[in-house]
Amino acid sequence: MQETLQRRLSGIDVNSRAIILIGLAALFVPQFAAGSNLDVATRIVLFAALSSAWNIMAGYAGLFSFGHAAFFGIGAYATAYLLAVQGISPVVGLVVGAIGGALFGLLLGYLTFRYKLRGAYFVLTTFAFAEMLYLIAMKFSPINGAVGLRVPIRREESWWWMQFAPNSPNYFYLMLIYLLITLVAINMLMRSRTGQYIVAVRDDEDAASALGINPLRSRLIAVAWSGALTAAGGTFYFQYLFFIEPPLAFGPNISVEILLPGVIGGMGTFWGPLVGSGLLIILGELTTSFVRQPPEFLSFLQGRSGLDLALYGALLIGIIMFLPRGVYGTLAHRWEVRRERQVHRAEASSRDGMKEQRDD
Amino acid sequence: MTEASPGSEPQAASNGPLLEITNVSKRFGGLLALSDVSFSVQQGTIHGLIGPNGAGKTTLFNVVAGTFAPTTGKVAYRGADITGTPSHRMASLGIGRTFQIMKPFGSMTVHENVRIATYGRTDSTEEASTEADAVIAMVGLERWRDRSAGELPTAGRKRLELARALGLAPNLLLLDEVLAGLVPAERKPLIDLLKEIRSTGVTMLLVEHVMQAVMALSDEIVVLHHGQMLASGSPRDVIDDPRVIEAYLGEEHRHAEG
Amino acid sequence: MDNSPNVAAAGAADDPETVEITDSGASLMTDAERRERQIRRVVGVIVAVTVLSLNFEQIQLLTGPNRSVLIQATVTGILIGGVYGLVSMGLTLIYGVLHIINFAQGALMTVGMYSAFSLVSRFGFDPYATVVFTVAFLFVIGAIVQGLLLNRIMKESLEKQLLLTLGLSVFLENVLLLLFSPTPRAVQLPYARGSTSVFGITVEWPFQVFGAVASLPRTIAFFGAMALAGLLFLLLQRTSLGVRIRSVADNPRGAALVGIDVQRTYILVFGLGAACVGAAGALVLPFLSLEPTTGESFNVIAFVVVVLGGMGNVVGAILGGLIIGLTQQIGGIIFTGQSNLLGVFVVFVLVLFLRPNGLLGRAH
Amino acid sequence: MRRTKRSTAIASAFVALAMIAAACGGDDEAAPAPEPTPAPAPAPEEPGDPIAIGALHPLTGGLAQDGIAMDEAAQMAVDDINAAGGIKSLAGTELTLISADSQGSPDVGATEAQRMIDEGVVAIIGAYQSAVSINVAALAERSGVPFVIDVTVADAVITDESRYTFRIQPNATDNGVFGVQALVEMAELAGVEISTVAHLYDQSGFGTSIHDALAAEAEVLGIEIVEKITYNPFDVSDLTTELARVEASGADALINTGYYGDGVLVARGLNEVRPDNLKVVFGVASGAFDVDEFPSDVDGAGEYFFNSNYHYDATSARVQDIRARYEERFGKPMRTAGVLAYQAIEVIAQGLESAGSADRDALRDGISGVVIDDPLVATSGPIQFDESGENINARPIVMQVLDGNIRQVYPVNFKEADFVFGQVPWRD
Repeated sequence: MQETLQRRLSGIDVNSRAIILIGLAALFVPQFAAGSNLDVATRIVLFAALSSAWNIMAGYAGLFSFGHAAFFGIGAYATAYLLAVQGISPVVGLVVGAIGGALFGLLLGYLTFRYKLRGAYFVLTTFAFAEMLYLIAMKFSPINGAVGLRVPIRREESWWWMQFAPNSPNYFYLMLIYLLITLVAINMLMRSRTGQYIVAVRDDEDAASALGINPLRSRLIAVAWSGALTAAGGTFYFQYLFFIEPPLAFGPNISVEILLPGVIGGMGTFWGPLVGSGLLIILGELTTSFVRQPPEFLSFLQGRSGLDLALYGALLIGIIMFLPRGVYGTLAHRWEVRRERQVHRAEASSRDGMKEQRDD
Repeated sequence: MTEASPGSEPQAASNGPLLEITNVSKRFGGLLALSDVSFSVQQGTIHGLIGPNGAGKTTLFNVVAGTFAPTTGKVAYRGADITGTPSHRMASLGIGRTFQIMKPFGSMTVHENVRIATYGRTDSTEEASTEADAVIAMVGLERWRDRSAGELPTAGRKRLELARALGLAPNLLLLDEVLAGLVPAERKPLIDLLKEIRSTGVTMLLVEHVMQAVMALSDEIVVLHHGQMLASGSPRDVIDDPRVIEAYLGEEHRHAEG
Repeated sequence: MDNSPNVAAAGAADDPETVEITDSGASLMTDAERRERQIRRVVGVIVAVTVLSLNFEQIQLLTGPNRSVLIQATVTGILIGGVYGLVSMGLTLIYGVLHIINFAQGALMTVGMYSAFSLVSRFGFDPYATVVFTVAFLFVIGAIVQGLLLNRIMKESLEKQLLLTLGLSVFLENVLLLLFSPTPRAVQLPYARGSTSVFGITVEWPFQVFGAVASLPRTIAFFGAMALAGLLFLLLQRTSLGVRIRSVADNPRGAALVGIDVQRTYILVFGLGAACVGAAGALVLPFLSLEPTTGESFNVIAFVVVVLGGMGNVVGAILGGLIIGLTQQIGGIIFTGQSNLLGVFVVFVLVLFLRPNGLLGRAH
Repeated sequence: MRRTKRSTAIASAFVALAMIAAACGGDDEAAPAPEPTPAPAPAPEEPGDPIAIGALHPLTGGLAQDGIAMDEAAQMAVDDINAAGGIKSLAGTELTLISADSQGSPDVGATEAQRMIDEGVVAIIGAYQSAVSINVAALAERSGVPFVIDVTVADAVITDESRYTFRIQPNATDNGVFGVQALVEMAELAGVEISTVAHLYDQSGFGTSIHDALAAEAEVLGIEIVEKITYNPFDVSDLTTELARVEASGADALINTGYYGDGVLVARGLNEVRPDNLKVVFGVASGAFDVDEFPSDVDGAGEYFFNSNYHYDATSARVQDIRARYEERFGKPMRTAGVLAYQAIEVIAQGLESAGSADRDALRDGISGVVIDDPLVATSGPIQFDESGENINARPIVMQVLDGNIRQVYPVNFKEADFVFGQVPWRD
């Protein structure tokens, strides 16, 4: 019995096993973190998922988006409109938002491919699209324009309405489900043939086309997945926050908040966004509480506005300067290099006649 | 993404040439890069395309490979017009190509690089892996199988270019200066490899600077000069053609022979 | 029989660098056809948008007694457009040579504004006299940023560099917040409402043009921006320093081969780019109120202007600035009820799609 | 110094727990509790542990200046109450303030509010930005923790279902409605005809909601809004064209709703465009026209500008005393936002007095029954909350820039100076 399980597990790839482990471990988080700490954990999980979704485009497909707020906002507003205006469950909003995000992704992906916008031009196009949605949302009366929409408060807890008592661990579990689904989806996509085509197109579009890969198709798949998963995050965020307004949905800050964990953790790595999200949010909490209660000799800093964000900016500069592959990316790369060197050495020694080593 | 293996396609016009280039011209802005080029490539042969720098070889190569469309003229493959077919469709027709500037997928291993190509031939990932290994063995990259493609030395990258194109099991192989940038000691095994590939029935169109290799390999040669066809025929005919010697070969030929 | 253009053409085609540009993948069109089609499409879109948005009331607005609004929008658009041009000049210079999208450009401008403000409020400087200092100060800051930070990641991807400047912008803005608090500041121009005599012509401020007004500080900012743009242009075109910068922009490896210190040129260029917003900061201070986030609002506009004018094109930046200034102002009265930035973004996206090298840009 | 150290709070919470445990243990074993009595618990004779109140404001970020001032004012209110003998109905139990930084962001705000609730605050004041307040209000409603809004005008913070959310200041609708009413009343008093207005306002939720209320009321009053122009206060650098539109519209009055920087642009731009038609410039909840620095920042270009806004009552002796002490203690003038934070703490203290208990639900009932007869902010009567938690007497008052000073001018009971109607600085 145990053997079978082991064999079954070994058939699952490393990432899937890690996802299962993380999922299991995370089930116990609410046991240890309550109240505001659980809130922090919830935010870590949410932004890990959002940034992972962003990573499909920016990391794996090489399409650096500086306007992911567009997808996020579409998801948030689809849910908000259906729930707050039409009284329809956020579960429906989730699906509608995800489809909307995917469709918007297809549009963006097609236009940028058609007009060959790369590098800086691609970055600026994504930014411009998010800004345009922001400006339109500000004046769009069906979604209450600049004033925004809020979640109608219910008296009872409900998964169907995605609403629970404040402080309920269910919010955490909701985000955890979102994260796990996102990770499984990304893992499946990137391990599939399609996923490898996406990476091939990123590495060299011409070479990939010469091997029969339709670069537009690969790109569109990546952008649609990224858009749909990010939009789903918008749904959960709205349910968690109870309120949405254009700056919270489409603002440039949202785009930056989505991309930073991926960049800090390591773009194009599976675990980078998770590591980055945990690191950024925990560091943010620490600097905030540091400024709130600095040690005695730094007490003049107490309550000085700007200090924590200045530290944050300096930290970002530092990480990009010294860990250009991101925290996880750099570690993973070092490990990879070391392993390759070992393989190399083993090969060299095996060629030197120590053949029995290989037979082990 | 790619269709069934080229072997399964009906051999349309099987007694005609495999590749037929008819009156191809290409204009970049006001400048004429190719002017009225026509020739054909027979199944199972190696066709060399030579000419001095700036003769239009690469332009012609790119027109054939579908990188861009000619301004006028037509490219036919197995009797079917493929002018301006997007390059990713070429692969499914059984046309593979290499790049002059090598383009490995730097984030993947050698095996994964080749597997991207063999994926197109089968639905099973395992089969694709096996096929990839066979190709890797053929080009002699076994030792590098699990190394990152970005780490390969130049000669290895050339072989990887070739391996990926072979991974498509092509009918026609378009080779863009596969020998350039190699030291003579590295050329020899690669030339042998190309001969071996020909022996499996693959047709090749070879753009090359290295004369020695072209002479040794080609069944037919086309010489381009200033975007126009200067001469064509067997290596002997071409090398004896006084216009070719005058326009192009003179120095380089002596150099190569010497 | 052969003629040399053919050689050149074939040569260009054989050069892999050049092939990249014309590498059109799937497309069957020639470049000329494509350009023509695109131009036709741009014109079509502009006409359609204009026709759709001009309902009767607005046509009346443009022709009736309210014509002065249109004139005012034009005057304001040109004046503010000059400032946009100045802010964008630095950005385009940095992009053109370093290929860095500098998100800290706005924050650097705020640094310039606060340094000018300090000189005015502490030492009683004339606001315009501070230009000399802010230009020098921002040049030094820019040079330090490039020398200490960006030069070390010049080989990294565009995104890494962009994010570093983003971090820098967060850092600078919050250091300003720490030093100056968020209280809005403003400086006074004591002579803003007097009259000026130039060549015997006396001008009363604010100056009246066809029923529109141009205030002294905005007029000074405009002409100051034009003068500085001219200086920068001369510097790039007529001096050996300019030759050095341009050669590094065209081909850093080649420049290094002929003995140009590329790293030092980068430092110089970032310094110059920062100095531009230093000047802009001092010039706009007399008519804006100042907070640590003031410069940031120019960031977005500057990106649009830079793309419109062609990335790396200094003259294009000025032209782009004027166009965006006018688009914003006139768009604001045509698209009533919409944010006047929406028109700017529509122009931005159209340019990105249809003329990504900008109005004056060349393929590079 | 200013804030209770977190560790101290945790330590005291532990001590409290230990004491409660000890007390319960003793009681329970000696005599099991009798059946619960419906009568209110008798006031304890000994003061208990300090009662914690949470203050959530943007202490960092662009709006930190007001946020910090509000936090300081709240601390001062707590100190004043303690100095006056604490909560009398709880035998002089003292108050303590737990401060938190929302960073101006709704999710951080919610996390911090949750943290304070975990730490045992009986009520929360805050939160300045509407997005943060809406979020905290939702949390407060669902957690059953009273939330007293010091500053946030957005209507949406309070809904018909609100039970635990209270607001002292007028909301956006009241600001818009009473603002345009005041304009009409003052015009009548001055004998100046105002029949058309142009509204120039910030495009965000703040300006939009005020515009909607103002426009509806203007229609009722028979005033025509001949031009409405929006702008983004965060990226606007020139309003000349917008002001040219105001001139072209021929409006009698210009109403402006916005923040500081854009208010400065309005004043300067008006003195350049010099619209002949305008008889009066009237702010409705303008963030500039009633700020002390405004007249000198625009160098006289703001003279005669009105602003209808929620404001501290400068005529109240108590306000004068508090502002003087604040300025002495913190070295800067106390602005309306600070006075409102002080007022919010007073409301909670009053609620505690009448509840006679630090229980959150009892406190909610206490606050909803509060009547404060001598409010620090200008209102039309005592501070009293309706069912949903809005202050029924919340009113904006009108201030005017006169000789470079901000003066309260209307209604008469708040009058510091007589208003001058029908004047603009560019026409002498």
